[in-house]
Amino acid sequence: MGESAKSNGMAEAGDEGRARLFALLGRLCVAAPDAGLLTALRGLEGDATPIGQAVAALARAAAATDPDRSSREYFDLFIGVGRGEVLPFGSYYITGFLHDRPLADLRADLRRFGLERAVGVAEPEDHLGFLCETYAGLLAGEFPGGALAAERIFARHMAPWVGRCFADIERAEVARFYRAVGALGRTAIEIEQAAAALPA
Amino acid sequence: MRAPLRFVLAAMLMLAAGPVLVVPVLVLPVLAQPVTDAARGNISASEMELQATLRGDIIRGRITIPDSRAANLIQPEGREWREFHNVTLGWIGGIAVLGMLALLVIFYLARGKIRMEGGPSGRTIQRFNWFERANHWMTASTFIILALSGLNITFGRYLLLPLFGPEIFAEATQLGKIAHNYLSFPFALGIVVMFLLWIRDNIPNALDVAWLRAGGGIIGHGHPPADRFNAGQKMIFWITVLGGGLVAASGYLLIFPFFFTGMQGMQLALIVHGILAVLMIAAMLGHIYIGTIGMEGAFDAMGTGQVDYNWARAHHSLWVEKEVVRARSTIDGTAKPAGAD
Amino acid sequence: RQAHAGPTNFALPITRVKNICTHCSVGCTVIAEVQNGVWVGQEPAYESPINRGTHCAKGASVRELVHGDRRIKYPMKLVGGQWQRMSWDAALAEVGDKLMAIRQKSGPDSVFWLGSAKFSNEGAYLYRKMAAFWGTNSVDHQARICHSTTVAGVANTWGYGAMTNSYNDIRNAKTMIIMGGNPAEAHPVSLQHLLAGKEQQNANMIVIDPRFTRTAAHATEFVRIRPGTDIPIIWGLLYHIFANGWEDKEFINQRVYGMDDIRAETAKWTPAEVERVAGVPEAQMKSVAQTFATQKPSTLIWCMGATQKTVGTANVRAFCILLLATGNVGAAGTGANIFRGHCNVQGATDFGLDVTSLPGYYGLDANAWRHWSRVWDVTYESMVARFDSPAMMEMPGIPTTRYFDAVQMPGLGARPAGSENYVQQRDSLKGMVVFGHGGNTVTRMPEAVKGLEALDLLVVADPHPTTFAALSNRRDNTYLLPICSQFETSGSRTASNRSLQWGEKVVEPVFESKSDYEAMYRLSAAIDAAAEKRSMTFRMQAEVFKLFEIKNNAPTSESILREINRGCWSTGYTGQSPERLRQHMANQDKFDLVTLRGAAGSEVANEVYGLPWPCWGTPEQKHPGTHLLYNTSLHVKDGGGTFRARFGVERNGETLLAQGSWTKGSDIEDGYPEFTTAVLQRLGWFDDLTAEEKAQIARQGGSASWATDLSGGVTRVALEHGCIPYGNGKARANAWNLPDPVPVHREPIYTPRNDLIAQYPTLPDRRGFRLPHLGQSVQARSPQVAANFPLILTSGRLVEYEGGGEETRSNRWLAELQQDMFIEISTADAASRNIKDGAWVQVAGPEMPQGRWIRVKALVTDRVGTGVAFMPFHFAGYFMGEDQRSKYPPGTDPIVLGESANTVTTYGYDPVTFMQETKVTICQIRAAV
Amino acid sequence: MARMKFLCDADRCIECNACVTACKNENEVPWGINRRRVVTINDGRPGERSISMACMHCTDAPCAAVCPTSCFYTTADAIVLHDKDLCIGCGYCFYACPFGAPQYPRVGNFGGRGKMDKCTYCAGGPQADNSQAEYIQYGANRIAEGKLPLCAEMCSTKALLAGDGDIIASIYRERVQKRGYGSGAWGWRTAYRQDVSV
Ligand SMILES: Nc1nc2c(c(=O)[nH]1)N[C@H]1C(S)=C(S)[C@@H](COP(=O)(O)OP(=O)(O)OC[C@H]3O[C@@H](n4cnc5c(=O)[nH]c(N)nc54)[C@H](O)[C@@H]3O)O[C@H]1N2
Ligand SMILES: Nc1nc2c(c(=O)[nH]1)N[C@H]1C(S)=C(S)[C@@H](COP(=O)(O)OP(=O)(O)OC[C@H]3O[C@@H](n4cnc5c(=O)[nH]c(N)nc54)[C@H](O)[C@@H]3O)O[C@H]1N2
Ligand code: HEM
Ligand code: HEM
Ligand code: SF4
Ligand code: SF4
Ligand code: SF4
Ligand code: SF4
Ligand code: SF4
Ligand SMILES: [Mo]
Repeated sequence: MGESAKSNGMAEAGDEGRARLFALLGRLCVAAPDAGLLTALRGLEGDATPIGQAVAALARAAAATDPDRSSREYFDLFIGVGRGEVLPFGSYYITGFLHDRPLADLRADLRRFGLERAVGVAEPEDHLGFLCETYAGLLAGEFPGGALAAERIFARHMAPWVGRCFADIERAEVARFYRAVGALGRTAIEIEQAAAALPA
Repeated sequence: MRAPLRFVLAAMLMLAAGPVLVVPVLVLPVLAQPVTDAARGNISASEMELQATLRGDIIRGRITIPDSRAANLIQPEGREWREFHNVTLGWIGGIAVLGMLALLVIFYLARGKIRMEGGPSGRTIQRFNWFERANHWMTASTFIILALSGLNITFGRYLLLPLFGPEIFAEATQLGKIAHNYLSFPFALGIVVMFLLWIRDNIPNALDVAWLRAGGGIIGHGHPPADRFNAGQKMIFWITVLGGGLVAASGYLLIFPFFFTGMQGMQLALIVHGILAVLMIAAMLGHIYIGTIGMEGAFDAMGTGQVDYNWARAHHSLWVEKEVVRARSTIDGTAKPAGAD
Repeated sequence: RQAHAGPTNFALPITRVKNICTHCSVGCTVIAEVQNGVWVGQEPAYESPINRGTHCAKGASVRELVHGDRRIKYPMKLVGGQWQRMSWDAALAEVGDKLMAIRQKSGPDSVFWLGSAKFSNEGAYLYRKMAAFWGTNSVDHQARICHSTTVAGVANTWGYGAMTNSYNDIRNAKTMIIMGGNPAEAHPVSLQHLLAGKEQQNANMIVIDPRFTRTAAHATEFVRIRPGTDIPIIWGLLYHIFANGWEDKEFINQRVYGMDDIRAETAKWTPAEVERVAGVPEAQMKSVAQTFATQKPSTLIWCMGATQKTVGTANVRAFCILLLATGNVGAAGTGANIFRGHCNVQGATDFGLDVTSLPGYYGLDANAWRHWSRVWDVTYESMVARFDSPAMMEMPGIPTTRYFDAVQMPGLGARPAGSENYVQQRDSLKGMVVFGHGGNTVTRMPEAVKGLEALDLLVVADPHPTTFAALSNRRDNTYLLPICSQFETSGSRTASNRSLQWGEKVVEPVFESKSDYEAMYRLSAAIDAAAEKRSMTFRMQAEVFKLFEIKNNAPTSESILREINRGCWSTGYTGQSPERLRQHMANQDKFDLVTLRGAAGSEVANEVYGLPWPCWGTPEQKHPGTHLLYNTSLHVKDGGGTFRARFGVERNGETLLAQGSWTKGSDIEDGYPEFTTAVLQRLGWFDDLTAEEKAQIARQGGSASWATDLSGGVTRVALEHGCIPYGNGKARANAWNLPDPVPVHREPIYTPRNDLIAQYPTLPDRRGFRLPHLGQSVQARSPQVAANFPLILTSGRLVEYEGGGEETRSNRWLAELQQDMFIEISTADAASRNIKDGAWVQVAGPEMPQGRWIRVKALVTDRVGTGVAFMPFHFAGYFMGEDQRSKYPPGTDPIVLGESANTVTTYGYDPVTFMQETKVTICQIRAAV
Repeated sequence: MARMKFLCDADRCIECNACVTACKNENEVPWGINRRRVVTINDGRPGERSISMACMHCTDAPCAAVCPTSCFYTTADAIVLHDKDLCIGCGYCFYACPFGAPQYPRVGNFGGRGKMDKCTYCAGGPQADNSQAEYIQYGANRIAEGKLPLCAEMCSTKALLAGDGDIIASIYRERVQKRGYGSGAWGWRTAYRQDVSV
């Protein structure tokens, strides 16, 4: 973890904090927040760092929504009837097609690290939420593979598109609460990317 | 039936290799009808291409995508354009620019700087106001960048590429292209403003004939009378306005590719743009020469806007007279800044 | 977004999976490169003897079917005009409930089951079986609007309704006539064989078509005809053939019944009359006739230009008769090369996805039902109980060309006295379940909209929402079920040449899409649940799926194919086990390009690629399949055959059995009837049956025909004696059971040649398929409207798009190539209307609402002759000027939308099959205002 | 070394657009860029012929001759490629190309064009063979994989021939001899200053 990342308020908490952040992002991208989560989010406080600011904004956004509204928002944003406003899939962002080569690559890496998608999930593994959760799990050491795996997943399967996708969420027409999620995600990715770019 | 056709084809192939000028004359009548393979209604690709090349026609068909340019199957005039760009323009540009430079050097060596007769008087007279000057310099500076970036497109690969290597050269050319595209706007604006500001004083008249006959005083020593602009300057004006206008017009066709015209139009626009540009560059080299090292006192007109009285008298006797009259009336009448008209 | 994937990562292992292109009937093999369950690349399939690595635009783009973002991902329904997502379970529960409500109130016949030629064989068979267990014959698919008239006409002539030879075999032809087909666009890879044949044999390639098509551009001779005059042309050709003695007298004597009746009819078609009616001059007619009859082998290739007609069946019959008269059936390079439509329209037809038949063309009579009840291991009586009445069980259902009429007309219960406007069943249609079918591909769309809006329930099970979802103003009770493509499941499909090809699953179904098998399996369960809720004893799932192996909530395709093998004796679908088909796919490179035979010494030695049916006997008997139908020069065990003896043994004292013609090595050296146990007994061959076979026959009641004998013994014994089980009969030039036993010319319903109506009227009004069928009463309108609609309108295909086009117009590679709906108009007609190439124009037809027009682009071209216009039918999404994009579930709308040709097409049905008339109507075109 | 060429046998080409689509599929070419296209001449009239056209990889390539940044290069197989990193999108190659091969994405200001794109003969670009970077800019490098251009491999009627110029010319010549006619090799005169004589 490099200097600039530190000063951005992200790594104060070290890998653990990052893990928690990505777990949260993952959770919010996999499904809409329930009442409990919203309450917890409202209680968050942020410092003056970009991340802190984004967290504070998220807390405010959580205060301004309720489970019903946020779940409708989630649906319109990610699922939609035919499709949501954002298609949160790596393959789509990278190639313009769903289920394309980047997914094959990702699956190879996941398999290498012994990771698998939960049964009954119809969405492919290059889903934004799945990747964030995976990354979080790797950072936290919950999943096998360790730091090396985390680095690889981030560099190869997230860095090329996740930032753009969060930015799209931030800008999405239907997004209210998720605007803040998008902003937090985008900030987190920018910092991770800056950190990754630093010499080890 | 096919055998004689093949003979014709062979003959044409040989002819094609012959002198370019002779071929069309000889072959066109024979080819007036599309030659078909009568047995199967076939068209011979080779024959069609050859005809198209000779006539400068496009072989065009139907295509399902909306891009109508894609319906051109073979456009032999691309070859002519290549010839123009790589050979003709090179020569014209080279001769015009280098030739002009050479002329100026010779002239300078032969004639040296044209001095003000009797030296500066110390008294000045306002020749161009700030607006005129600002506009001139906007036009002039953008012209120079346009010219350099333009010349780079034509000649850079021969002159600069070997010096700097492909990456740096491409980077520079890319910047040059961006500059060329964007600076075209202030340049074109400048041309328009110049036109509006100075058209009144640049209508050719009888004086110009006399002035020209006298060689403008550059060759000899006497100064033929001239109004605000002498015939030489009028020429620069008209070269700037007309040439610049056409260069700009053709340039805009190029900036918005295929928006206004098709492939042939684009090629023509580039031909016009290229030739006029290099000719203008040559003319401007001359202008710049006179405006700077060529003639003592000239630069001030565009520098400070104040020219020496002696210089003005020598070159623009009629104008000076009028200015003097006007200056008096201005002092008499309501205050009106000099040269504001 | 950047559109770049990066190259295939060669570090990851690549699996090559073979499947079959899901677009047309050519059946090109697709090789998918798969990594980690992702379809990463498509490579040429050089091994396939059919396509040898190649594709057309559609085949080259199939990877997109699995990758595109416009497929439906989740089930959904319309609620108050808005689409809502739901789970499969919830969707199926509601659908099951609504189906049972309709069943309870109006009876099983009030649900229309529209199936698909995109199904695998197994899917098609399963769907037919489900409809049977639901208790209706109103189950149909694209063949109705495609080659139903071919099937009827050809089967009524010589036995089977199928292409007699193969694409590859056309390489042997010396003369080919392509009449009413444009394979360069519709079957592009077939042109590889046609053009190679043309080049290598220096063959004559004659195109007879109203349009100068992409195919015609490669012809040696192009004959431009007025649309709808195929019979005059064929009879005109036969006029010259008979007049000059070019017919094949020996062939006719041995193998054809009733040719003299044809002579009499063709005598009327003098060169002058042909020119008057069809517009072709005598010299050209004569030279084509001579070429076809004397430069043999000759083949006749046809497609929709012949079939989609009020005289479709008659057209097809005339074509067959031309082949028979010149002796061009049953040998290499000859034959009726009927280019079929969708990738599996042949298989779906074979499996009775049809209102008149059970799988294998068994028909609907009690014998047929008994046969299939035995195969399905249920009692005949239990099947009867599923229908409204035994009569309904044997009554052909409502065809897809008329479903909307059946919605709008009352049933018997509410029949107005004396009116013919009723559906001959308890109640009108109330519910419709559509698997894999477009909604813009049936004529008279303004009527279809009304019908759709009147339905109580509409279920669309498809990878795409289809026009059905967007066309009408329905607001509720409309369900979309996401089905995966055939690349996401496995199964066999039968190409046009009757070869079966096995497609392996390339990737798992994307998102929540399910295979047809799973959807049907779970829908059956949902129906059962709804029945249970209503305390009805009616059940489906346990019975329908009784004999199948169920894995992951779906029957396996292998087990379905095995049931097909057990039951489809009539068509020889018994030898093609999943194992044998897989073996063929694995050994594709061993088959000869022209004969399609497996190389000596290989695993598939002497077998024909894809075991084209009939492939007699059990898989273990290793019949090689039948490359060329009715080919007497081979032993039946080697794929030889005769014309079927399916119409009896004699008529009016004349024999219907072949005379002096038999297959090589036959123990009976003459014609013979169909084999039954009785025939075996008469021949003294009964004891050739094994004890086991006899036992099975005894279980079936002691007697059986070759087609109903589940032991296969009758077939086996016949083959052992070198005889074909279906008998050795004559082909019928006169098919006495059809409305026109000898085909006669009948003017199209709407025609600009009203001067010909009196002499060549269409058929009088009548009834059929439970519905009124108007003929002359509609044709009477023609003279009244002709002045307002002076142009003949025909329709057809573009190479880039398939069918209704919802799949292909959603594919960005294909959509880019055809971005606007257009109409082809001749330079003369355009000039007189002041229409420029590429300009917008308006088109109207005589049955469109007054003052309404469709808006399309003009393509000014001499492909069409003066007085004729052509529209592709692949577009939808605009309806008489209304943009319907917003009606699609968001994000699933096809990239390219356009007006549908079928908004303009009009009334007109073939009397035998209710085939729609898409190829000849009238219209007006004007510059757009 | 082989001299790679394209030859479209117009007597076989049926405008099925497989070549066009295969190219899109293989190289993930975006909407609006058509490295290959099919042109039909004499549409609707006897003598109608369709010709599939892409970059012909000319001898003495005009595009290369006029490029202000000299970004073209010719491979050992005589495939004409260009370096997008050096291209300034001036369009000169398009004006000079006799076949309309160069294509431009519409990007940036005015009618501004991005980097020129054209048929690479499925041979990628200047980067390392089959690298991600190469694919992103140029598409597949089938040549490095030992394969031929996919457009030709997938051509429905085998009208489009790709490979060593001498070999495809002899295949074509054989066909013409066999069938007794042929409209010739479209573009060969212009691209290679050569004709396939029979
Ligand atoms: N690209 C593509 N290929 C397809 C399909 C597709 O949708 N797109 N669909 C598949 C299907 S389902 C089918 S059935 C086949 C159909 O394949 P085809 O039948 O070959 O295709 P069409 O274009 O419908 O029509 C064929 C020709 O009939 C001509 N025609 C019109 N009226 C008459 C007439 O009165 N007499 C004669 N002799 N000709 C007439 C038309 O001018 C047209 O050229 O294509 C299959 N292949
Ligand atoms: N005017 C006019 N009309 C015509 C014709 C004409 O020539 N002129 N031709 C007619 C002919 S011949 C035909 S065949 C029809 C064709 O018309 P349709 O069959 O209506 O056309 P398609 O769009 O091909 O419909 C096939 C549907 O199946 C879906 N599908 C694909 N694979 C699967 C699968 O595995 N399972 C399921 N469940 N669905 C799948 C596709 O998404 C698509 O929606 O059009 C007819 N209409
Ligand atoms: C460094 C370059 C230049 C210098 C030093 C220069 C200098 C001058 C001077 C001194 C004058 C005033 C002459 C007078 O007093 O009448 C003048 C006028 C003028 N200049 Fe320039 N100039 C330059 C470039 C240009 C360029 C590039 C253009 C046009 C594209 C241009 C167009 C004109 C015109 C139209 C006039 C007015 C007519 C005339 O005086 O000839 N100048 N310039
Ligand atoms: C309004 C003004 C102008 C516009 C819009 C314009 C635009 C262009 C464009 C679009 C090109 C094509 C190359 C490229 O895309 O970069 C071009 C080329 C060129 N321009 Fe300009 N230009 C303008 C003025 C000038 C002027 C004033 C000059 C010279 C004094 C000039 C000299 C050239 C030259 C030499 C070329 C290269 C021609 C060739 O190599 O064929 N341009 N210009
Ligand atoms: S659409 Fe037909 S011809 Fe084209 S690739 Fe598919 S199967 Fe082959
Ligand atoms: S076809 Fe055009 S782009 Fe290709 S090498 Fe020739 S000139 Fe260059
Ligand atoms: S567009 Fe690019 S490749 Fe073409 S000439 Fe200009 S710089 Fe060269
Ligand atoms: S060679 Fe490759 S890049 Fe060129 S047109 Fe063919 S497929 Fe496209
Ligand atoms: S794939 Fe072949 S036949 Fe089809 S358009 Fe291309 S070159 Fe012509
Ligand atoms: Mo069809």
